[in-house]
Amino acid sequence: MAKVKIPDNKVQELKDICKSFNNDPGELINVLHQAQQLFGYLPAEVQEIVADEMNVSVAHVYGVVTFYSFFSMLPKGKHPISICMGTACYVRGAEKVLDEFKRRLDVKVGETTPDGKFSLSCLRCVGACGLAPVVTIGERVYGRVSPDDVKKILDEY
Amino acid sequence: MSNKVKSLQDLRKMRDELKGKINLREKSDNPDNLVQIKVSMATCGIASGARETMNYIIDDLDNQAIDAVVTQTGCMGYCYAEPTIEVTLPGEEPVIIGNVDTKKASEIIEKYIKNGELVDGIIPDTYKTIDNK
Amino acid sequence: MNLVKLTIDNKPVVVEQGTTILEAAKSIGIKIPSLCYMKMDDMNFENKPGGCRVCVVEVEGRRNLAPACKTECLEGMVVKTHTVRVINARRTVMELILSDHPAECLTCAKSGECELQDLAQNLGIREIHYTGEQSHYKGDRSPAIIREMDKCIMCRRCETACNEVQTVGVLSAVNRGFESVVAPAFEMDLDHSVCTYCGQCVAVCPTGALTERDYTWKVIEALVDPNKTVVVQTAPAVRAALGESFGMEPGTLVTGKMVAALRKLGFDYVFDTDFAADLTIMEEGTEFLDRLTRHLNGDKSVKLPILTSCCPGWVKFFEHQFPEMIDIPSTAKSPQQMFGAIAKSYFAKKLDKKREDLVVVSVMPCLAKKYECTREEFSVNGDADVNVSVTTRELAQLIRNANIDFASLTDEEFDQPLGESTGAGVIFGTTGGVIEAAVRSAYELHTGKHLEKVEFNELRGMEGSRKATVDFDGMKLNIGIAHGLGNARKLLEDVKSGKSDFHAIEIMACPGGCIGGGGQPYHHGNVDILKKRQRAIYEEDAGKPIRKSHENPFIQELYKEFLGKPLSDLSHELLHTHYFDRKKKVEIEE
Amino acid sequence: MAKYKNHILVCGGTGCRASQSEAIAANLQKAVDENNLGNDVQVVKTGCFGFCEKGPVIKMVPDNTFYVHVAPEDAEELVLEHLVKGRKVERLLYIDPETKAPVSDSRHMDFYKKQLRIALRNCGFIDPENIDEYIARDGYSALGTVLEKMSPEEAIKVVKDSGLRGRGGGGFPTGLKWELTYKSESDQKYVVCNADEGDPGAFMDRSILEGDPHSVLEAMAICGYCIGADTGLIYIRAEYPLAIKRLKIAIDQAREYGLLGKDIFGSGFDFDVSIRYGAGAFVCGEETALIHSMEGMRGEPTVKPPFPAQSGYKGKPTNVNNVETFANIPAIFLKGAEWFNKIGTEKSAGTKVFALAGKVNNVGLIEVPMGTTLREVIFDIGGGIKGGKKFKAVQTGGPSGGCLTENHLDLPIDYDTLLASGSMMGSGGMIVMDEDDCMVSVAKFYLDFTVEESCGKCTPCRVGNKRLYELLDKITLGKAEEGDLTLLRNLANVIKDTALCGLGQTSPNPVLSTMDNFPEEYEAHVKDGKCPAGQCRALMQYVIDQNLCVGCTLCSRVCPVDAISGEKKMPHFIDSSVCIKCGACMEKCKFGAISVQ
Repeated sequence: MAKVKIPDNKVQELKDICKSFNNDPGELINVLHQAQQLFGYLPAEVQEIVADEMNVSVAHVYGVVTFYSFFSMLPKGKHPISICMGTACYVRGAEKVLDEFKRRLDVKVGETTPDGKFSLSCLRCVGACGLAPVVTIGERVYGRVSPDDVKKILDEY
Repeated sequence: MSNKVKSLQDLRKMRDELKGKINLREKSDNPDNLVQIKVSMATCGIASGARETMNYIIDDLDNQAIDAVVTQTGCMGYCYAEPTIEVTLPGEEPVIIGNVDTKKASEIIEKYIKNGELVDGIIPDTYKTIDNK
Repeated sequence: MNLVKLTIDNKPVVVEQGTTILEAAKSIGIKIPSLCYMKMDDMNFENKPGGCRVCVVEVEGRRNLAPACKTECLEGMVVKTHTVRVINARRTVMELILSDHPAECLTCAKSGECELQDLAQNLGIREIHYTGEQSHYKGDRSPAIIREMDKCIMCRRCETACNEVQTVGVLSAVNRGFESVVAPAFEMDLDHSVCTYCGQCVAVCPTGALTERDYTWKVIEALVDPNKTVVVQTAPAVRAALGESFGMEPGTLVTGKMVAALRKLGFDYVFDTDFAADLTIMEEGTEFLDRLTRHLNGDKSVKLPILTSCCPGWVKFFEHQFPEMIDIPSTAKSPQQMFGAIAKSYFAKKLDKKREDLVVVSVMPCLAKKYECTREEFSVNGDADVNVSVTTRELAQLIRNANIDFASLTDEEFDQPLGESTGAGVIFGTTGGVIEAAVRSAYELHTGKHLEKVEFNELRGMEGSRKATVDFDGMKLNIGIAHGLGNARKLLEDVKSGKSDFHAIEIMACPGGCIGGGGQPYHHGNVDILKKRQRAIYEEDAGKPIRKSHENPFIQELYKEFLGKPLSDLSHELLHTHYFDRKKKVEIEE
Repeated sequence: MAKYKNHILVCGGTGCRASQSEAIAANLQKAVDENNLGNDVQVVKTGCFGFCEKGPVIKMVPDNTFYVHVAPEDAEELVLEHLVKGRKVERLLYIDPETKAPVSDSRHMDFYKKQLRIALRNCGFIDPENIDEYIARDGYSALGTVLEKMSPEEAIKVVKDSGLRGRGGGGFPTGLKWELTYKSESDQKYVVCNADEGDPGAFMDRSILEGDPHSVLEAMAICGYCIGADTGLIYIRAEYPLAIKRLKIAIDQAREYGLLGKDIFGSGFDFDVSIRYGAGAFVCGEETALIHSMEGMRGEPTVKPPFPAQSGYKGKPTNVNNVETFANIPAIFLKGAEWFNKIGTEKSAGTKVFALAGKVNNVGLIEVPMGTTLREVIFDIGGGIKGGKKFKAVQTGGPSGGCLTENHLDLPIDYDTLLASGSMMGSGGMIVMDEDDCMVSVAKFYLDFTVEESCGKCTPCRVGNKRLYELLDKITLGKAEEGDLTLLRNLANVIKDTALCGLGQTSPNPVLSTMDNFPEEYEAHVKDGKCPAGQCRALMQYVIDQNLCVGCTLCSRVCPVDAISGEKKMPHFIDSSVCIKCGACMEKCKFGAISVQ
């Protein structure tokens, strides 16, 4: 694992987050949510600081981080792409759309392109089932996406 | 100021005051049990004062606490008799009345809406709109 | 107390409310197979996640099968433990476990001791119908423990041992679903973690996923090297458990046979760590008395309580978890390391050999000792004081390799001078033993009076955390004892917060002390085995002619000939050590 | 207070927002202001209307005109035409799929006709960010009535008498659950709202929280009073930012009005609510897993008993209900247990919200009385199958449910009938499938989900579901042998019988139900190596019709693996042992000579 160093001021911010939850181990997930917001992801160092502040083992923090799909230990791309794989999208062909993204970006699900531009992930139901299949890039939502649209969508970025 | 609700009575009072905010929506959900009035609000209608008529109807009904749904609609095709309105009492066939100014409107409310007495100026229904389907 | 009546396999049974079906069945001789379940009374160890689903039984009126280990008996329950439905389910579940487990039984370190293997046999698994992808994880070889997580079945016992019993917190379940496995943070090697190498995870692992690092080959190599004089030392707890590896009753003392076997294996000198234990008492006891006296005289620079430091698991624990308190434990080395230091100086000189020509092998009930002897401060110019540390289990392996019929060996005696020991040295092997040994000597040294009754029953027992007050001729000494690092942590927190009024605290990392060490023959969760080993230790003590460390004539000779007196400069050089702050610091960018 | 003559309700649900309903609302407001209608017309952003298929949707009140697929550019026209000139904008009206005629009034739309909205009563009706609108709709008066006029026992009796059952999946009687928690003695108890809606394709809980957050808060407070809890926790998916935002607003407003906090309604009862975030784990919908997650741990379930009612959050008695269950509570108190109990079927009272999706014309969120048939839902409300295809199956209950067939269409939907026919209510996902859907693949899709979402604690779910998935994969790849179907069924049954929690115990349902209802489809895959729906790529064969092929060679040129051979101007052949079934040839062929068999 590449060593990531975190700037001092961010360390303080992170500690403040822990403190705002009274360093209560029961609030670990809430803390991790905010930490991920702060750093964009949860590198090992962040988890170590959180563990230290909240007086739980690093293994416990890591166990929690790896349990929940919302938490990531890898930085997301500049434009995070999410393919909805909810049932409604699935039956309307989301898998083929996903395949096309994988093919075009040459990354697997959960990976980021080497240039850091795009990262690809799947999620379960954004609740826009009427627009199925749905793809989100950043805040933008694309509905009724077909594999043929993929190139056009990527070209926007 | 404090908005604190201190009792159920408080809340009910508050609700009654706030009801007006969504009355329109409540009524539109259940129009068949209410008096429905459509005001023809096409260009010629507006030119003949349909807006004033409509405002008058809404206010008057409101003042008299008569539950009604007042909507605007397009040209009814009776340009000679603008402003035109269509009144539907619960369970009755719609009635179209022409040349409704505020005075006429008042008469309609007092006679037809409140007591079911027909008024002058009824136009025979000759066409269908998509609304009637 | 409320009783409930139920029937299991048509047999009526009455049990206390709250009893599980598994326990109730056991009470009437029905052994429901189980796997992840493990409960050790007195040890604070309870692992029943209800996860493996091997112990499922049919309960009348219930939609699905019930896990016997987690389901409490209810009045009128009708339980069936071996219907077709149950047996099919149990076998299918077992096949599923095996479908994600390498079929390497022939060469697996755990073969023959493996609970999974036994269970597969008992259930009559002859074919695995469900095959598919198997989990693969990077192997992890630390100096003491090997993790081969491909063999993990997610029973979570190690996690319980590490987190709840020992509160070390190295292990956690990580990832999810089929990918889930027990691992240290970031799936790094144990080397990079706060692992104490106490080996309790190894002790409870039902499969070959966690095993000790095997150094038997290094021993064999040393033994055949004509240029080396190979010296072996055996820890007190080994003799109380080694017999189990040869089918003897737990608690059988095999000191004489063990010595004979070691000699047969070709060790040049068969010595006893107990000798070094006596030496430890001399140093640690003197240090304690020194600190106590200065403390009583008002010297504020002296801190009490003194904490024992014989246990390397415990030492690593406080270096990681309580670095701010590293000046409290005694600076005395552990007996293993004292032995190594003396063997490679005093004894080497006696033999007229260079220290490099000596190979010191230790036989320990412990995995942390494997790590301890690799610590840099315990070697001179790259030559370790103790070259190889093997466990009780590895010794049994060596004995089997050498085709020695252990049971039929005639008892033999340790060699001298480093083989002589007192009863005080022996009891180092059990919780409460070190402090009892220290008290025996310290009492006489402090009061100048003869101690009539050497047994301090108030210091003995199996409760995880005990306290006792010992009367030193009018002075009341408060003594604390903890075994299991979780209990140690609690005592330490009290010391840290100033709530503690102890003068001395004995701590051993493993539940039961060394008799329950991670290198002992597997007890498979049976606490009775530990109790029997403990009895054997006290039995050996009782049978010794000398029972106080300072009366050991060879110890006296050692001081006279070589060290001078306890805490002398040479003692400090050879027998004392210092500790390191091992708290991990996060790198911060400037 | 301004007296508005028209309200424009703009759907502000996630689905419609995804297609720019925010911009539509802004443009509408702008057009209203530009036409000096600011005092007459109010633009209201509401919660979800349910008719997501046609989103973004807006509704004009009081004439109930329903506009669909509205774009931000349409705002000006809508205001000018509809409001100023009183003419409906016909091109944006909903077109009845049967009569092909535009329908203007939502009351005349089949989509709404058969619905009965209790849990969704305020969704798409009020502004969820405005507590006043909720109060105007009798909001919080159920809480007031309970606090002022009822003992906890009496209130629990109302819930019991109503016959309300848990809407999250299991269907456990809600009143009974409350009673159990009420009876557990403790100094501290908790009310937990499970908003960790994880079923892919179900979004009613989110819609309720987005559209009517106060109803959930009010119900939680009622529950707190009944069981003796002063603390409520909402465990919500972090993936629901809008719902979280609106909940936070609602909590603040309720506190400001004293409807949460100390001494509510001067009754001496204290209750407050805070939010906990889920982090993407389906298993956390299981209540013990949810509680562990709220405690900052991995969301692994534990064996019940003990039930949360006895020992839950922080070891204290805890009552866990899901969002939809709570949303029913205020209505039950307002209109009475008897009213509620009369709706629905004998053992399943009330209504159920379904997220209707898949190959159906009207995708959306609907609420119907229990006992409504699948046919009514799919064909009347849902408007039938998309593209005139043939109905094949409907999947209910998400990953825990099963696939039902044509034969089940007239089944009245309730907890027990669904269970009896091998599916379950679940949280209310309802996915419609047509003739193009392969049932083995559908089962595989759900198993893929379960495998990914399994917590890994128990063997049957951790390994068993993986093996189940692998067997299904083998079948769709045409590599299965005859015995595999027997193995598949045995494994599915054992998992059902031995898994630790509800997720594991129900995960084989998609397999078992498709095996029961579509045995011939499984056999076709295994025995004949064919996928009747033509969905399993490995089982397809591309063939060139020798009569239609003119030998243009285009196909052989695009084939990436050189599987096509033939002389120029002569019919070509596909070597199926080389073909990777990419379909490129078929796409390129101008003569329709290539087909899939």
